[in-house]
Amino acid sequence: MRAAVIVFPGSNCDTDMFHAVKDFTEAEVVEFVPHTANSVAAYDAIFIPGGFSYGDYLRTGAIARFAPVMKSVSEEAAKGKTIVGVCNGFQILQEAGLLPGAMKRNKDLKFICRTVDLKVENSKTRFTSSYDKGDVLRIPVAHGEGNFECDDKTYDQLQQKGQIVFTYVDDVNGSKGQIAGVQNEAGNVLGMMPHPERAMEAWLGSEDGRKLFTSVYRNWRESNVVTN
Amino acid sequence: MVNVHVYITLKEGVLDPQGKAVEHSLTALGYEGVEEVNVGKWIQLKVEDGEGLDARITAMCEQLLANPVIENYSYKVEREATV
Amino acid sequence: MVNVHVYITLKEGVLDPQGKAVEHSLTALGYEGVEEVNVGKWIQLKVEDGEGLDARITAMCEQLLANPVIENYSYKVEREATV
Amino acid sequence: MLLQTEPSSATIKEEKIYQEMGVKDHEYERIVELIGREPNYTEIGMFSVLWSEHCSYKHSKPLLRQFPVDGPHVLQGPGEGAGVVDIGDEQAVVFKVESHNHPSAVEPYQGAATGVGGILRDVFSMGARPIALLNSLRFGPLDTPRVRYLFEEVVAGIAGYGNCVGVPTVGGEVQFDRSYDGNPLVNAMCVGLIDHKNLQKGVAAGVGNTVMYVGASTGRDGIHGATFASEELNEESQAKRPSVQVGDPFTEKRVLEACLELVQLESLVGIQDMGAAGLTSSSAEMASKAGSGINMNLNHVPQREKNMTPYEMMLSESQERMLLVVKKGHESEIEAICEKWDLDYASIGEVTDDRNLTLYFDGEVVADVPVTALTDDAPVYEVTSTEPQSFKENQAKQWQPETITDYNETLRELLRRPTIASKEWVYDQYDHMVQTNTVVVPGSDAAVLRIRGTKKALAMTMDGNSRYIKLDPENGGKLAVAEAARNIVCSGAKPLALTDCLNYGSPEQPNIYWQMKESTKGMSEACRTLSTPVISGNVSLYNETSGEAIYPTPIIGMVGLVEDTDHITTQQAKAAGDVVYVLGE
Ligand SMILES: Nc1ncnc2c1ncn2[C@@H]1O[C@H](COP(=O)(O)OP(=O)(O)O)[C@@H](O)[C@H]1O
Repeated sequence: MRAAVIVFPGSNCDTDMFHAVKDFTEAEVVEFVPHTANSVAAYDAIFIPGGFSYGDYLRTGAIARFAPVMKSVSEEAAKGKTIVGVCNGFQILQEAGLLPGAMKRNKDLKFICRTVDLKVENSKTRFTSSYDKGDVLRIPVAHGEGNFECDDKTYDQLQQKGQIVFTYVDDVNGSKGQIAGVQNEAGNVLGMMPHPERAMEAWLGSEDGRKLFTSVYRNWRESNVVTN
Repeated sequence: MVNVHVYITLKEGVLDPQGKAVEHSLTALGYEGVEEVNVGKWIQLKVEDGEGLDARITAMCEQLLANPVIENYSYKVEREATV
Repeated sequence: MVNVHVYITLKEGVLDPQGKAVEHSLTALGYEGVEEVNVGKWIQLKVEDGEGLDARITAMCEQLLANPVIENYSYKVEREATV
Repeated sequence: MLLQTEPSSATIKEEKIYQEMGVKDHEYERIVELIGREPNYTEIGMFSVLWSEHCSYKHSKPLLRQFPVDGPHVLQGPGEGAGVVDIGDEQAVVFKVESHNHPSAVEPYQGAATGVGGILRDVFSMGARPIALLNSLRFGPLDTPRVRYLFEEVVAGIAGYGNCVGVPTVGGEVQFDRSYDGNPLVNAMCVGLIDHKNLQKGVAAGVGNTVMYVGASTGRDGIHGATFASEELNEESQAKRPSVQVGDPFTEKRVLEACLELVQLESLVGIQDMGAAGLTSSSAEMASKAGSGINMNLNHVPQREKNMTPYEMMLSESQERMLLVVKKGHESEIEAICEKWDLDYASIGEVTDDRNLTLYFDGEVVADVPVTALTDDAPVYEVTSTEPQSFKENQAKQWQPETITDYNETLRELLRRPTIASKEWVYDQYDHMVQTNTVVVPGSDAAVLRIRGTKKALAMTMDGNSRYIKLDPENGGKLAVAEAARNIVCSGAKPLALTDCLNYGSPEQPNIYWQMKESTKGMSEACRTLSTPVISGNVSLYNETSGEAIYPTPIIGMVGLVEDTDHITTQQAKAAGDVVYVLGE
């Protein structure tokens, strides 16, 4: 697997994401790709890390979605490549129209940084197949605008099509349906507010995030073995 | 150049946590009879006048300034009095 | 009840990184001739009409809605056409 | 055009305009003596900021000299952006604390945010990557809306800036006491990690080398911030609007990444943050340290606002700016990195050997003063110190234990006190995990961060207890250092060194100067005993409102080294049945 970690001006979880992929999967290549790159076609999996791209000015993700690299990300998404956006990465994917909904400010208007309980709602995805449905994970959140919002019609669709991948066990930030992570209809693009890349080592608090990365890697390997 | 004022607010039906907090604070401060507080954005910009001005402003709003998933926008063009 | 619209913007000379970022982004998107972008707030609220309305709105602005150290505000009262 | 509205040298003298800038009569006379003529408006402005307490330490220098500053592992003591301590394997830890008390009292969000920005720049201008932020806060009791507003906004400002830059805020402390009602304290500390080979200094060496400006453009914000920080707060402070700076953490993040690339360049000679007193202090200090002079053409300074005067440019405290000295002919290497990070930059001058700071604007010389007059010749005052009456009286008192009838209720009562209660509300808002090195998160004695790729970790804490110091400054000073050291040791680390922030009232009050003298004496002794030298620090005086001074509040920021991550300990009780021991007296 060749993995890309995209770096926007203001990304700050890029190194954490890099280590998570590099140290906990068997990916042959893990590379930082700058926002100015024209193509990510050479990669099998694309990770969009958290941070404050463009200072979160105007709206989170609003300016980053127009960075040159995003055109290629959209194209690769349409081709079915694996794309994972965490925190600001999720917000960017929403702004780019690759994932449903939008983020509002947290219900109590404060930035929240703590480790929360996250429930796996769908384990039949390429991101969560190493987990079991109903597993409760300890994963840190760190965001000011993670209050997921969408209209009722979209919400029904998300439910029916199994697009809700993670929910918060407790109401952390006011998100509709306590949604913490969703995938697109095709099932190749995931966005989640909690940071699995911060939950890789037990002595730093939790290693419950590892299986997300191993799921991505295994699914890539399996589908690759079949097609080759 | 003309002055353009863009007003952005959350769509109706979308709960505005900021508006709620402001309403709460105003009441706590003793301002009674305050309701339906909404916190939106007011973006001012100077734009080259001329053909297709409205189309250009609309495009800027839809492409960048507002997020159509949860926001509505409106705008006003202000021409300085020419002599 | 009357509709009150409060408009808040940064004082002159105060750095507006947000406005700068939006201006930059609009230019990068190919909108030429866009200048002096300012991102401010537009707060809408319904307030009990009646005596001292202006004084009450001013007080709310100075006490809570605007930060008088770095922001300026103005407001507009909108009375719904009565039948 | 605006220049003509500035008072002439003669007017400045006759109407004592310098007094408005905080320059005393005898200081003005000394300036005239030093430069051999009457200073013009720009020049007196530059003197006023560099001779302010904030920049010159004119009332505190004699006290700072008591501190032990050396040690076998100290690579850089006080005098640079931040202190540096060796931690083996060609690595070092870099840290410093900075106060932003006055700006935070006027505009708490931006005041606190820009405080974080400033201390980050002090650390990364040394060539280090910031790995952690801490803060020490003091407010009045939470019973007034104003104090609650200050508290909420200060915390939001620290969070807003640090979170965005992506440096975890891992620790600190908050206390509430009436003495801080009108004058909150906001002290921020930054810890960075560096490879020895990347260590930089703020020097303007090498005649003919180019002086470059990097970062955000200059506006009229924060003009006279340093002077403001050296004044007592009064009603007028609220009206001092131009002194308020707005931070832009997004630009800071880019300046940070750019600087960490710049320090790899062979051609970089010196680099310094434009902090308090902006362009004036950075240029004068860099020249002073190298024993050189600098010529600058102010027309080349990137400007955000129109028609700025030399006075305004030299005194602006616009944030997120750095001053660099580069080997002549290598400017394009700097430019390439700035362009990559989308930062403003300009070559604005050159290093000279005449030891003067000479400024040009519109083709004319607008200021020309000896560098040493600005920096080394700043006055130093030996102040009278008088032991306050109350001290002996307090000493004579005997503690009378109160009879407690209901232990549970008393305990609950204590835990309800904001100073004692959990500070989760605060650190929940700080991203304390970004960079994924935080092993011990806020809530324990000290925060601990692993050093990737080694078995080592760093423990860090900020401590101070002003009530002890108010009651007995000398012993209180010792206690403050000892408490910090205990917190470090309890985390499994060996204390390395400390940084300190000295927050007091007006040093011109003999009773307050006495507090300063006694408490720094106590701190110095504790530092010697514990072998923890003072490698950097900051002084914030005139913390008074309407004549009432805050409690004497020196804050200690200490860093310790964990040799083996297996030895990290936390303060939480682990399991039922474990034995409880008491060590010490
Ligand atoms: N209380 C103190 N203890 C030790 N060193 C101090 C103290 N206060 C200031 N210093 C040192 O004096 C020098 C100047 O400090 P400062 O004016 O805060 O620098 P900057 O302008 O870079 O913020 C620094 O090296 C600082 O570490």
